[in-house]
Amino acid sequence: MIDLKTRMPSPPANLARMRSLAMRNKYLPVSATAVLLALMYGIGVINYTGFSDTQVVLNVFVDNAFLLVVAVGMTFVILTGGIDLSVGAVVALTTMIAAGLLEKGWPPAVALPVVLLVGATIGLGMGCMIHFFEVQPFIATLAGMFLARGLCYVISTDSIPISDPFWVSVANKQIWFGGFFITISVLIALAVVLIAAYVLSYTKFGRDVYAVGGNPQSAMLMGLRVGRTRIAVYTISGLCSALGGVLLSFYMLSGYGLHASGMELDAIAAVVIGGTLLTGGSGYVIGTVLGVLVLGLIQTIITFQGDLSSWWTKIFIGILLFVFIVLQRAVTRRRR
Amino acid sequence: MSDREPVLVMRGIGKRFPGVVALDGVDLRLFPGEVHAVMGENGAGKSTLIKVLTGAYHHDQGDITLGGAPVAFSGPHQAQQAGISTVYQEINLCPNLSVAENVLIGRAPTRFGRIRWSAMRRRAEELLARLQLTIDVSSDLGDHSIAVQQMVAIARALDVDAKVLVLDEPTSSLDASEVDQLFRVMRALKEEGIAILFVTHFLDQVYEIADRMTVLRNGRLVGEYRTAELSQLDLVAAMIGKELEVLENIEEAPRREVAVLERGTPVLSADDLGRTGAIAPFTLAIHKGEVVGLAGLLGSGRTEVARLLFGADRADHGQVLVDGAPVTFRGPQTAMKHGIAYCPENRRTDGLVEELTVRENIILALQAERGWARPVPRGKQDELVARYIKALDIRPADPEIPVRNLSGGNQQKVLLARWLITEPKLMILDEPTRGIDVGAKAEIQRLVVELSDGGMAVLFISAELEEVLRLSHKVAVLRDRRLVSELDNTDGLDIDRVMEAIASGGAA
Amino acid sequence: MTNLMKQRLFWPVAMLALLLIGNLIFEPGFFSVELRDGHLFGSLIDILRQGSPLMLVALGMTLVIATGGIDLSVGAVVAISGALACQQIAGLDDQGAVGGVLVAVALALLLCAGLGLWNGFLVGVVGIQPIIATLILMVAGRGVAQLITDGQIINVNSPPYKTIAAGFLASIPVPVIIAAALVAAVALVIRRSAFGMLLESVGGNAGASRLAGIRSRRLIIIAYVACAVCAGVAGLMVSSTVSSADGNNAGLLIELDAILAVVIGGTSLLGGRFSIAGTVVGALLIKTLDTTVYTIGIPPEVTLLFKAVVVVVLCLVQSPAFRARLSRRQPAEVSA
Amino acid sequence: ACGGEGSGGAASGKDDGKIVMGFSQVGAESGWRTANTKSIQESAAAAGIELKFSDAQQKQENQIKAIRSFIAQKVDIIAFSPVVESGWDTVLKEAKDAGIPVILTDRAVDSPDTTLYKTFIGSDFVLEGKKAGEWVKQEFASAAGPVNMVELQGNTGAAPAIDRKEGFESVIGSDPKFKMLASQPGDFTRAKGKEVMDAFLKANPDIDLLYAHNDDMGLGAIEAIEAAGKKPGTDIKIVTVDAVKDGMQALSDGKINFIVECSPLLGPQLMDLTKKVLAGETIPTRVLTEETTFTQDQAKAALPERKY
Ligand SMILES: Nc1ncnc2c1ncn2[C@@H]1O[C@H](COP(=O)(O)OP(=O)(O)OP(=O)(O)O)[C@@H](O)[C@H]1O
Ligand SMILES: Nc1ncnc2c1ncn2[C@@H]1O[C@H](COP(=O)(O)OP(=O)(O)OP(=O)(O)O)[C@@H](O)[C@H]1O
Ligand SMILES: O[C@H]1[C@H](O)[C@H](O)OC[C@H]1O
Ligand SMILES: [Mg+2]
Ligand SMILES: [Mg+2]
Repeated sequence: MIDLKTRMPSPPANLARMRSLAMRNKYLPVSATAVLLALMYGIGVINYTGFSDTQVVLNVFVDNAFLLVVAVGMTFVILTGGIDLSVGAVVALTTMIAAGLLEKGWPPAVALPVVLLVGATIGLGMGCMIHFFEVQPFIATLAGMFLARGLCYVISTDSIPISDPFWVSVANKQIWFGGFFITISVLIALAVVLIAAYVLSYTKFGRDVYAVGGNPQSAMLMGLRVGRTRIAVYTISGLCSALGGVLLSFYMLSGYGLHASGMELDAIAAVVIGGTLLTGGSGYVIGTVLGVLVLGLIQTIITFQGDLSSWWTKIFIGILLFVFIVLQRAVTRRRR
Repeated sequence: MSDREPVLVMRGIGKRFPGVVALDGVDLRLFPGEVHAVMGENGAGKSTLIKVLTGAYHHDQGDITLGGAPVAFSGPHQAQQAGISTVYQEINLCPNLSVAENVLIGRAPTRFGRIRWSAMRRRAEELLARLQLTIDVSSDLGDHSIAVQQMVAIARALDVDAKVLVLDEPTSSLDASEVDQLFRVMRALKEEGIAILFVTHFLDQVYEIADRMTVLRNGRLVGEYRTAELSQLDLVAAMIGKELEVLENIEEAPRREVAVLERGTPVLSADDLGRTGAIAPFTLAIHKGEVVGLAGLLGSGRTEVARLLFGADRADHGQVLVDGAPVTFRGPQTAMKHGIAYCPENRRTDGLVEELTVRENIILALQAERGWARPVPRGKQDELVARYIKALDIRPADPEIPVRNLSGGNQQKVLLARWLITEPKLMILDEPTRGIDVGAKAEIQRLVVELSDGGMAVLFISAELEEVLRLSHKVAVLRDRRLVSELDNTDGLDIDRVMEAIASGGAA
Repeated sequence: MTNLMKQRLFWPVAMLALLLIGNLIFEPGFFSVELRDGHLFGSLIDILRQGSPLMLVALGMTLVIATGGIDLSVGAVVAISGALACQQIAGLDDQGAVGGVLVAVALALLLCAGLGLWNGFLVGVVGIQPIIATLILMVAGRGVAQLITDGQIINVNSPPYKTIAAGFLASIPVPVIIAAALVAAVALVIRRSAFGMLLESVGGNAGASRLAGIRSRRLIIIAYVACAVCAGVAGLMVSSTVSSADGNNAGLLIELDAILAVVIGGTSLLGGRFSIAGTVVGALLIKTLDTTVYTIGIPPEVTLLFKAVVVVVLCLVQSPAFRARLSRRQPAEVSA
Repeated sequence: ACGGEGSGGAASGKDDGKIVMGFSQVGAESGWRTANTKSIQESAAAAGIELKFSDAQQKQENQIKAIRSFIAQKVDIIAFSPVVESGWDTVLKEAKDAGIPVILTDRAVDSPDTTLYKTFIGSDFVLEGKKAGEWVKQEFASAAGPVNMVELQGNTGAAPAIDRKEGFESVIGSDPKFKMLASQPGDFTRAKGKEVMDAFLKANPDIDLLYAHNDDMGLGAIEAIEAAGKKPGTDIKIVTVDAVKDGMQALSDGKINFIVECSPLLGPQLMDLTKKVLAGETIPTRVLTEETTFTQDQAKAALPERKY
C-alpha cells in the first residue's frame, strides 16, 4: 500500500467559488421565475390602465387562494416524483359535502373537520395503493379523481347553495388595509405556504420528501421510511385539496360536482412553472407561489385585454405560457 | 476472538431470484471487534447476502440472529435501528441533496423538531474530516465524482452508533490514500468493539485489514477462514473453485514492456483543450497502439479529461485533432464516428440502461452508431453478444435478462463489452476494473494489452496506480484539474515517482 | 421473455374478458356478430369501431411515454385535424371528389405532423418538461381548432370523407382497418428496426443513452411527430363519424383515456419498456367499459364510481405486490 | 393578431357617454353558445354599446374573476350567463355596492336576494322539457302498447340537462304507457350522441322514441340509427331541443320529428333592457326569450331565413 502523506487541501477560495456557484444553480429557476413574473407585471402595467392598482395584484391572491393551497399539496407530491390527478375532484367533493352538510343544518364546527378528514382519507387511500400495491401514481390518482367526482354526483348532480351564516360571513369578510383588501382565504393560503415551506426545509419529514424524490431506491437503502413518506405526501395533498375546497366554497358559496374541473392541470402547471422538476427531488414552495401568480397574472392580463374572442383567449393563454416557459428555460439553461 | 459470542449469525440463508439461486444455505458469523471479509467472484452472492441481512431483500430460507435474538428486518430502516450500518455496493445516496444531508439524513440534528442546518453542516464536515475529505458540504452530492460520493457514503455509515458496520466494496473507486484513511478509521472502530463486514476484490486489502473471511462461490458457502491461516493462493482457489491454472494467469498478469513505440501522427490529440471550471487547458497525444494512463488523486480531473475527449462535455478552449485533423465535437456521436469509445466510471447513472437486457445493453453503442433505421441483424447480435459474454465471462450467461439483475462486477463487464464490439480506434476506459474480481481483472488487463498490441489506442484511468503503471506506455499526471506532467513508462518509473509527481505538481 | 410479456398482458386481457362476459349477461345478443348488407354488425364490432380513435391516440402516446415523456395535446390535435379537414372539404366545389378530400386529409395530417414537431422541439431541443411543453398546445390548440371552425360546427357532406369512419372494406369497418394497419405498421417498424430499443434506452436512462451515442433528440422528435399524426388520424375518424367538425368537443379529455390505456397495457409512465399489444388491449378495455355503462344502464350519477372501481380492481390484480400479499396472507408471515 | 389596443377603459366609456357593458360568457362549448356570443356582440355594436367580452372557459371561478375585473374597470353594466346557478352572491353584492346593475342571460342564479340583479333574460329549460313531453304525449296519444323511449342527456350536472330531464319527466312520468328504457349523457355533442345511441340500439331492439336534450346529440343519433339500418323520424321518432340550423335541416328532411326552440339570439333583447335599466326604467325581473316549437312543416318554412 502506498501511503501518501502529502495531501493537498483544496484552496478555500476555490471552495467558496464552487459554493456560490452551486447556490446560484439551485435557486436559479426560482429567481428566474420571479424576475420574469415581475417583467410580465411590468408589461401589464404599461399596457393597461388601472393595471398598476395594488388591488389588481391582491386580487390575484384573492382569486387564486384555493389554487395556491391545492398547488402546495401538489408540490409535496411532485417533489417525491409522484403526481396527483385527484385534486380538482377532491376540491369539488369538498364543496359538495360541505354544502350538503350545511344544508342539512350541521354546524360549521363539525362540517369543517369532516370535509378535511374526507380529503385526507382519500389521499391516504391513494397513497396506500401507490405504496403497498405499487400502482403507478398517475393511475391511482386518476381512480381517485373518478371516485371523488363520482361521489359528487351521488350527492347531487345539481349545485347546492351555501347559506350558513358562518360560511357567508367568512366569505364576505374583507380585510382592509390602506384602501386595499384581501380575504380570509388569502390569509389561510399564505399560512399554508409558510407551514409547507417550513416543513419542507426544516423538518426531517420534509427532507425525506426530497430524498425520496431524488432516488427512492437509495432513500430506502439509506434507511429512510420511503413508504411512510410517500403515503404522507398523498395524504397531505388530499388534505390541501380539501382545504382548497373549503376556500373555494368560501369563494363560490356553493357546492357543485363540476367545480374546479381541470384544476389538477392548473396545480401541476403552477408547480412546474415554479421550477419544480416532475421527476422529483428538486423545487421549492416559493416557486409554486410564483407559479400560481404567473397563471393568475395571465388570467388578469386576459381580462384587462377584454376584447379576445373565446378561441383567441385560449391561444393567448398558450402564447403567454409559451413565452414565459421558454424565457425561463433560456435563463436557467446550463451549458453542456 | 472466537471465544466471544458472535454479534451476528446468519444460518442457512437461501435466496432465489426468478431463474437464479443467488444464495443457497449460506452461513456467516460476525464477532465484535473483528473485520470480516466476504470473498467471492462477481455474482457469488456477496451483495445479496448483505441485502438479506439488512432486510432490503426478503430471504426464502434461513435465520438471522443479532446479539443472540432472532431478527427479521422488513427493511434497512429497521436494520439501522437495530445497529447495523451499511454502505451498499452501488452508491445509494441522493444526488439531489447536499453532501451534508446525505451524510446525516434520517438523523439530522434538530431542536424542537427543527433541523439545525449549521450544526448539520458542521457535523458532516467533522465526519468527512475523519476521512480527510474537505469539500463544501452544502454542495449537491451529484456534482461530485464517484469517489467522493463513495467517501460520503462511508462517512454516513460511520456516524451511526452501530454494532455492525457493513461495507460492500467501499474501496472499488478509491485511490490508495483514501483506502488508507478508511482503514485507519476501520481499525479505530474495531478497537471500539464494532464488528465490520467488508467486501472487496482487492486481495491486498483483505490481507491488510481482515481478521477472518467467509468465502462464497456460486451462492454457496465454501468456508470460513482466519486470514492468517489462508494463503492468497488458497483463497483464490477457494473463490474460483479451480486449481492453479487460473492462478498462474493472474500471477503472470501482463506487465507492459517498456515500450519503444514508434509514434507517428497521434490517433487523438488534445491541443490546449479545456473547459472553464472543470479542467485547465491541456495538451495530450495518444498514438496508435499506445496505452496512456491517467494518474491523479480523486477530483484531480481525470474523468473531466475523458469526458472532453469524448465530447460528453463541450470544451470552451483549444481543439481536438483526430489523425492530425481538427474536429469539432458535437457530442459523443461525433467522437464515435471518429472511432472513439468511452466507458464511463459510473456505470449506473452514465453507463447502463438498467431495464434493458444484457444483449440490448451490449449492442447499444453499435446500434446507436448505425442509427435506428439500420438494426444490427438479430443473428449478428446474438453472435456478438455470445462471444463477449464468453470472452468476459459474464454471469449468468443469459443475454435476455435485464442487466439490473446482474451483480455489480458483471454489469461492469457488460459495459466493457458494449464498447469493445464497436471496435474503436481509441478506447477511453474510466475505472474499467471497478468492482471486478481478481480473475476477471486479470482478463481485462490482458485484453487491454492485446488490444493495444493490435493497434488500438487506449486511455486508461484507474485509481489503482499499479494497474496504470503495468499497462501504460505513458502516464499523464493530473493535479487540481490541471495536467502537470507526462511520464514515459521507462525503466525508472515506479509508483513512488508517480506519487511524487502527483504530490509535487511537477515533473519528477 | 415472451413468457413474461404474456404474463404482463394476462390481467388486462382477463379483465377485458370479464367485462365482455358481464355485458353478455345483461344482453344475451352481445356477442352476436352478423353480416348485414355485407357489413359486419354487432356490439363487438361497435367496440372495435368506436375504439379505433382511442387506440390510435394511445398508440402514439405509447411511443411518447416510452421516451419518458407525455403528450397532453393529443385531444387538441384531434380537434385541429378534424377542423382543418372539414374546413377544407366544406370549401370544395364538389365535396364528393376523392381527390379534393385526399388533399384535405393530407393537409390536416401535415399540420398535425407540424404540431408534433413543435412538441418534439420543445421537449427534445429546448428541454422543457413534457407535461408543460404539451400543455401549451393543449390549451392553445383548442383555440386554434375553434379559430378554424369559427366556433361553429362545420358540416360536410362528403361520401369519401364519411368512408373514413363509416365505410366498410371487405365487410370490415374502415376505421378498424386503419387502426389495425397503423398499429401493425408501428409494430413492424419497432420489430424490424432498432427504433423501439433506442426509444426504450432513452426513456430508461437518458444520460447513459447520450453517452452511448444515441441521438435522443431525433428520436424524441420522431416520437412526438408520430403521436401527433396518430392523433390526427384519430381526429379525422372522430369528425368523419358525424360528418362535422366540432372544435371544442372533439377529442375532449381523450388524453386521459389514452394515457390510461397505455398504463393499463403495462407501460410505465417513467419511460423505458413499452408494449404496443398492451396498449391495444388497454384501449379496447376502456371502450368496453364505456359500452358496459350503456348496456348495463348504469345511472349517470354513478358512472364515475363504477369506472373508479374497475380501474382500482384492475390496478390491484395487475399489481404483483397485491397478489403476493393475497397469497401470503394465510400463514402469518414475519414480514412486518 | 389579437386586438392590439389595450383600452383598459376605467374611464374610457363614461366621457363620451357611450355605454360600457362587461359581458362574461360561459365559454364556446357549442355552436349554440357561439351563436349566442355572436348575437350579443353584433347587437351591442348595433346599439352603440361598448362591449367588454370575457370568456370563462367553462369555469365559474373565471366568471367571478371577470366580474370583479369589470367592477374594477367601472363598467356601466354587467351581463353574464352563469355557468352554475349557485355561488354568485358575494361578487354580485360587490357589483351592487359599486352601483353597477347586473343582468343575467341564458341561465338563472338561485340567490334568494333578487335585488342583486335587475332581470334574468333567457329560456326556461324546464318548460322546454315540458314542451317536448307534451308533443310526445300527443304524438303517441293513439298508440296502444307501451312506448319505448330512450333519452340522451346533456353533460351530467349541467343546468339545461337537469331541467330538460325534469320537465320531460313531469309530463310523461305519470303515464304508465311510456317506458324510459335508457337514459345516458351524450354530453351535448354529436360524436357522443352517436356512440351512446349505437349502444342503445344494440341493447334495445325496438325503440319508438328518442328524446335528445339538444339538436347536436340528435344529429349524432341519426347517424347511428341510419347505420343500424333504421329510418330516423319514421322507425324511431325524434324530439330535440335548440332548433339550430342543422337541426332544422334534419327536421325538414323528416329525420327529426319535433324541435323545441331554445334561442341563442338574446342580444337584441339584452341591449334593449340595458338601455332601459340605465335610463332608470322599471323592467320585469324575468324576461322570457321569445321562443317557439317547430314541426317538420314549420321547419321547412322557417329554414331559409334561419341564421344560426
Ligand atoms: N434483483 C435481482 N434479480 C435477479 N437476480 C439478481 C438480482 N440481484 C442479484 N441477482 C443475481 O444474484 C447473483 C448474486 O449477485 P450478487 O450481486 O450478490 O453478487 P456479488 O457477489 O455481490 O457480485 P459482485 O462482486 O459482482 O458485486 C447474481 O447471479 C445476480 O445476477
Ligand atoms: N477536493 C476535492 N476532492 C475530491 N473531489 C472533488 C474535490 N473538489 C471537487 N471534487 C469533485 O470531483 C468531481 C469529479 O472530478 P473528476 O471526475 O475530474 O475527478 P477524477 O480525477 O476523475 O477523480 P475520481 O477518481 O474521483 O473519478 C468534480 O465534479 C468535483 O465536484
Ligand atoms: O350548450 C347549449 C346547449 O346546446 C343547450 O341547448 O342549452 C343551452 C346551451 O348550454
Ligand atoms: Mg456485489
Ligand atoms: Mg473519475
